[in-house]
Amino acid sequence: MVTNNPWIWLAAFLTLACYTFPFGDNPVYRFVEHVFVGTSAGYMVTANWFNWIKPNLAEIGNGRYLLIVPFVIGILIYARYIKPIAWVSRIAIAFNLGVASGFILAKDIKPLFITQVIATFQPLDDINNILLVFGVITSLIYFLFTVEHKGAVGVAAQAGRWVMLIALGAAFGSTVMARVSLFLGRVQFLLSEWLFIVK
Amino acid sequence: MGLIRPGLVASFVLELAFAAAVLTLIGRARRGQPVPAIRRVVGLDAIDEAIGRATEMGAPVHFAPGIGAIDNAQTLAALSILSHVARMCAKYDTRLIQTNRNNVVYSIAEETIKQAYVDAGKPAGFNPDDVRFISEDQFGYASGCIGIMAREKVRANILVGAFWAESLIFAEVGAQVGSIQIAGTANTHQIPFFIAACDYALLGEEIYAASAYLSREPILVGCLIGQDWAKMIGVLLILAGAVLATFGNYDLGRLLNE
Amino acid sequence: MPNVDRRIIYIVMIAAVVYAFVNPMGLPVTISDYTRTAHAAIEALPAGAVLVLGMDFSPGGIPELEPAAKAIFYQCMCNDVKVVMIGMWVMAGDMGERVLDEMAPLFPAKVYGVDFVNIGFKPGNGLLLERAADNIIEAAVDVDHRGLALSAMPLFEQFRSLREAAFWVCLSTGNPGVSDWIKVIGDPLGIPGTTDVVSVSIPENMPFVQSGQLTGIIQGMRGAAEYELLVDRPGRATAGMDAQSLAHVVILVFIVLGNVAYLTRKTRA
Amino acid sequence: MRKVLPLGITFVSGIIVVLANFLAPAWFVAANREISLWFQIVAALFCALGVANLTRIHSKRLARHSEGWFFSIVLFVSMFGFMIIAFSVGQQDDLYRNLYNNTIVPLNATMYSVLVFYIASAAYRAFRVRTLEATILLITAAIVMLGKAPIGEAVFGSWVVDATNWILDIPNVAGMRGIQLGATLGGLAMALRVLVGIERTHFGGTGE
Repeated sequence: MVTNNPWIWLAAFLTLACYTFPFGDNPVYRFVEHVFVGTSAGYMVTANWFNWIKPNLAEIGNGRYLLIVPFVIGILIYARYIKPIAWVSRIAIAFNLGVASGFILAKDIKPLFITQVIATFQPLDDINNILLVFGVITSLIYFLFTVEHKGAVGVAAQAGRWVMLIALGAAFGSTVMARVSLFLGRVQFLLSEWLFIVK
Repeated sequence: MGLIRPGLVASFVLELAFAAAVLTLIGRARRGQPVPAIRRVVGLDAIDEAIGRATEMGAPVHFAPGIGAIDNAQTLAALSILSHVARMCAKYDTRLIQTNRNNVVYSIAEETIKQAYVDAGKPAGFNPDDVRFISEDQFGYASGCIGIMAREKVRANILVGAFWAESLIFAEVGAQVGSIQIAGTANTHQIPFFIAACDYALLGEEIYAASAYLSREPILVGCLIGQDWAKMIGVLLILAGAVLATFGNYDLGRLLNE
Repeated sequence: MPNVDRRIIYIVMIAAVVYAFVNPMGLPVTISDYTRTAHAAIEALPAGAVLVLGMDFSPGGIPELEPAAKAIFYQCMCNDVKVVMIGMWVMAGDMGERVLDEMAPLFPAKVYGVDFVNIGFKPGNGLLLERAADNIIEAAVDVDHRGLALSAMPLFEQFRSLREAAFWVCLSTGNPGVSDWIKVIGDPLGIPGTTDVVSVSIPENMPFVQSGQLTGIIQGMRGAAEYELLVDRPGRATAGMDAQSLAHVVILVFIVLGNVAYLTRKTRA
Repeated sequence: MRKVLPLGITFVSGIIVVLANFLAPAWFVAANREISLWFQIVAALFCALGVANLTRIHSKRLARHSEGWFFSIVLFVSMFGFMIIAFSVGQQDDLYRNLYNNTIVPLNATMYSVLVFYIASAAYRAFRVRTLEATILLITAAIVMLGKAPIGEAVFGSWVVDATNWILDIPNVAGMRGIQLGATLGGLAMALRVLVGIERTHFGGTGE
């Protein structure tokens, strides 16, 4: 019992072809690798076109002529392929990075710094709270680079390093689940949609 | 203070102070005025040691700057560490193989290495074929790199920059071929693999400190000191806030939320 | 056995996972407080409220995130909560369609454009959310993933901006992702929300749960399995739990064997 | 001109976004709204950079008949083939949906899933108790792995789950928060450098 849907056969072939790689580089893998790179790059263009560029061009057609400016700025990025005028692509990069950096300066400080500091204002009447507060403090101290890690600072920094190692151990353990999940998803596909072995 | 949006007053004031401190410190460092010294990060000694060992064995050193683009702060840090590594390699006539995933980073890395060889007085030692662009594709890059590590018998493997899932592939293959490995990244989810599989791991922000220490670049030094001061203020705030909270007082939190 | 061929390791891994799929053990999955908190918050939404699903992933995130997206969609439809899907990732629209392909037919009375809509991908990362918090139709240039006009849909007569959302859930693989939702929607606008993150990102998002910036958290495939059980509709995540168990055991065994080999060699040398 | 114009654009566009967030005046907010829309358009127009880069690299490879040129043809066929189909039928057609769901989805998902093999072989080869630090890391990781997979609880009892949750809630929150507070400051400093124009490395590769 296998599917007779040719599309599923195609997906199954591509899936299995990827799995030849861990056993050694080979032409079949290189083939699907290039299909992957090619279709992904093509997808970037089509998705942006349908969901964003096309409707905005329509807006210009409806009389929002100011939008021509960002269209021109955006297209300048491709000047980097034309040697004599390569520098004008900097305009596009400059605008893009300007807004992106402005956004970081505007949005990060409150939720990612101040709110996090406030959330650490825990009453020191409970062992877990004490561990949390001193865990944060010592790991911050570990990352002080203008102070030599000697004496009390050295002790605190060492404690901070240990706290971070535990956090990183948790990240390690969680990553195993993430990687296995990716593989499970493909096995589920092969066994249920292609081979009908499992429902 | 009707001008500033409610809820963001404290944030705005703190951010302005931070910006002022960083810019002042950069300015001072640029003019050569005294600024606080940056301590040496432990992993740096390991870099020199690894290059030394590769030299003794007559084997090449491999350097990967991560897979981030050039607007990633980690990539910038990696490039200034690369400059140091290249100078060391030039000095000892050790072959340096440097691999890239990003086109722009590739061209800047090539310039960086060339300059390092000139600085070391050995411009003829620079081999452009050893600075390689492998592939824009993440796994294409990873598979190309591990091929080089195995074929060229790399004995020192330095991985510094923004790494994602490929960190494990590099570290595992590097361990397999018997390289001394020094790795560093600020991508938290990849640090554990570097700690587990490499001989020395630079943890998170240590890569920035390492680059500032080695390059003495005023921009990097100024930024790092400014960040240090902000962290100290963070420590003091947390300490004060927690002590106040112990006595049932939450005013500091309210003030910061103004 | 210091020099096991790595291909043997791979085959053991494949065998373990396939075996667990074909012969499920049915190990019980206990539900964590993190998942319960998220589920309860969504369960408490009144009928007619709008929940926004941030579809910030690509096919690599499907095994961990899609089951939770489906379960949340199912829960919302059962409770007459409206669902708006939007995404900062380029594949968001097609990820949304995959959810609708399976779930929409279960609710024949629910209508696209009235009860749910898939706006799909729009560029701009966090700035997209910021503009959508201002005016969602403008932020989407009045077009959804299917090429239909948002302004013609009844759903958007009431729901004009993300400010009016009752709850948000970001299905997050990385960057852009849940941190943008916290920075732009959750923290400044005070709209509660939660996330389903791929397992790699669980630890780095826990500080936001502790600070209350996230209302609970759905932790990767395990969290999705728990969520499926909470809405009483076991699906792919639940089905994968036994294979997860076996794969974890295999990896732990490899770690132990590797270390035994290492320590033996060290004591001999 | 070549230097000042880009730096000026970066500064003006960035400062509007920053100030509109903190300050209330209406015209700031209006300017910010327009700039955000422009940003979305500019960012979307970068979408063909991948296609442009690949076309450049692979047409060179083809022209030189260098090693693997056949794969360059495969790349061109799949890249332009996908675009031609998508542009001619649109995103809702069955052909497009089938093509997407059965090429891009399996390829994207499977490419990453290959990592499971590396983590398995690294578990055997690389994850060793070489140092005290590696040992702490491995022990924590082992507990979390057991706590996340149902079998851990079935075999060892509920303490594994409790221990995992405690690790995630207390030391993990503390350590991650420490790392993130530092990283946030690093991000702010970097953004500041770009905004005021003292960081220019990102202009590399655009000629001098």
